[in-house]
Amino acid sequence: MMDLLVLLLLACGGFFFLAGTVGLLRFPDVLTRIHTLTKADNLGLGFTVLALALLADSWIVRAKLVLIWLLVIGATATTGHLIARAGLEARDGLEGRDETGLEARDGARLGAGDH
Amino acid sequence: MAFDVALCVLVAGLALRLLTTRDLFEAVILFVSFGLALALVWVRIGAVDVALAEVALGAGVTGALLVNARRRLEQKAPEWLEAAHYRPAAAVLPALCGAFAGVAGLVALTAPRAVQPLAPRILERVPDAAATNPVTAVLLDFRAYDTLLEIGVLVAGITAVWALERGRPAVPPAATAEDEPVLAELVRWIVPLTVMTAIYLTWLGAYEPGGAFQAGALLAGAGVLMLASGFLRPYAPHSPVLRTVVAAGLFVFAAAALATVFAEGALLRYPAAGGYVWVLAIEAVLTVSIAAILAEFFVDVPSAPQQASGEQR
Amino acid sequence: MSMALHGFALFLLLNVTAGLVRIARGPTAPDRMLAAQLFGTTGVAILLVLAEALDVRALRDVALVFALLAAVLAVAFVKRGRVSDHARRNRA
Amino acid sequence: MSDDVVFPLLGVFLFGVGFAAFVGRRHLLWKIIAVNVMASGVSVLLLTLPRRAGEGVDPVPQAMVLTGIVVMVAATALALALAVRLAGLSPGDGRHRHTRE
Repeated sequence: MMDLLVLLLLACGGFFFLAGTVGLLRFPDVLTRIHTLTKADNLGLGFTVLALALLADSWIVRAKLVLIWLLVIGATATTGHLIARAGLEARDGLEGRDETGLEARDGARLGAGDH
Repeated sequence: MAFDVALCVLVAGLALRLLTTRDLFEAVILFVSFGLALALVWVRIGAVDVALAEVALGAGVTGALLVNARRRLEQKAPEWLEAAHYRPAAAVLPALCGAFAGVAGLVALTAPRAVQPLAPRILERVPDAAATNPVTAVLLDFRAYDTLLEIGVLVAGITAVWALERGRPAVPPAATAEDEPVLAELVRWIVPLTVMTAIYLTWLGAYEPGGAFQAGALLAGAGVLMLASGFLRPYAPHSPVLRTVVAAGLFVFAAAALATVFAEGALLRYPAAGGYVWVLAIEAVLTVSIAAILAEFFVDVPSAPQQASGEQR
Repeated sequence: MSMALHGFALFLLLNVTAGLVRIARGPTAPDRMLAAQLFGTTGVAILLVLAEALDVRALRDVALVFALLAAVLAVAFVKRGRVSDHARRNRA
Repeated sequence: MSDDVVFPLLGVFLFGVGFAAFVGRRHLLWKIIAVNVMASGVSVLLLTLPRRAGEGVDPVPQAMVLTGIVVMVAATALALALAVRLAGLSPGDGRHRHTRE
């Protein structure tokens, strides 16, 4: 019974990892591809961690597994955010932002990007 | 088994691609991935200590160093980012190297099996050593003088880099926390956890995979994170604080070596009773020093002429 | 169960290998960065699965180190450019 | 093919391909990366060849490789600093040149 549950969870994890890879390869641009990192793969890792937590023999191991999962979620959410902005800037050929933190996209197109 | 073959194909493919591509950024990213894949190789071989260090260095310092170097080239000499071709006449060289590697492979595979394997003799003596993790025992007890010299190499390396960057101008104002609130929050969570993990790994090194080099590499990763996100203002190279931290590992290790010569009559032979304490103390200082040296390699040198040309634009 | 775990680890490895094609294809630097990050997440999963399958506790520490440093490369990639932009902006 | 053979073959391959790139590529950064790949190949060989004699990894080569990769990072950092310095001194296309044109 337990084994069946573990296998089921692993299969779910595998599905999401596969979905993440397919998305990374098939989605059209950076901004859509970021979904694979922050959503699909984190969910895949979550199912994997859940399956392994069922197999684990102590609560310390389970706590470590969950900690690792949370760390990865935090790291990917942040890097996803940073990469998304780098992607936007790459797309718009922009290097800086104005002081309000908003992107001066139209200004850049008019060649006023250098202040 | 299938996993090992797939892993080797992955590592070999990564190496081939990263050495033949023409895009420098692609090569940098592939090199980081190569390091992480290599860590899986160490895991499969059973060298967990090496895997720990490889992961910490590959994910933390190495990639950041290369990204940094590439950016500085972009600023100083943009033409370096182009025209990265093979020398046309050199097509014969890879063939020669291939032949050489083939011969080396043949020799490696047909060489007689180790005549006198060291492992059993080491493992036999580990119970008497100052640490029960065989790798730590080798590093800090049986062959501690090797490790002492390796720390010396690290200190020499950072000294040379400082010499190259002599007279580096004041560091420009780094981006601050309010500039990047999401990242700031992550750094506030990750860095304390990393420091805790580094302490845990240093302590664990006496019994299980872990130790000064792994913990130092991990701590350096946290240092790079703080430097890159503007949490840590880089010290000037002549800062006494920085110099003390960088030299502390070598200094304490050398002092311990001298002390054991006088106390026990042999270089780095620890007293029978307190060997464990000696090793732990040395490792703690080494961890901090190694971390400081590795993170200091990352510190950027702002390129002054480039900023001037940016203004002219 | 060990069999299933080994199979799962192999599956994840093949998954990563396919995903790495994105590094080679690009086309932009953020795309490549993203693929490397994906390698990190899957790498953590592989390490955790192997820790259970091979019954080596220390592999969880390797995964922990991996997870702790997952953001460093991306931050170095994004941030250092920003600092010089910032400096330039201040001077302008 | 047992894993006694696969990993040493990988080591030899990495060394060979690294050496080829080291000699064949002109760009200094690729030369630096190539040396790193060669060093990885050597590490793989160091760890896997003695292993054929018995079970488990020999702790001595493991300690050597462990310190070796840390020292390699230091060497890489120094080489990168030199390369960047050189780029600032000599205009060129990334090839190894000593003279100004």
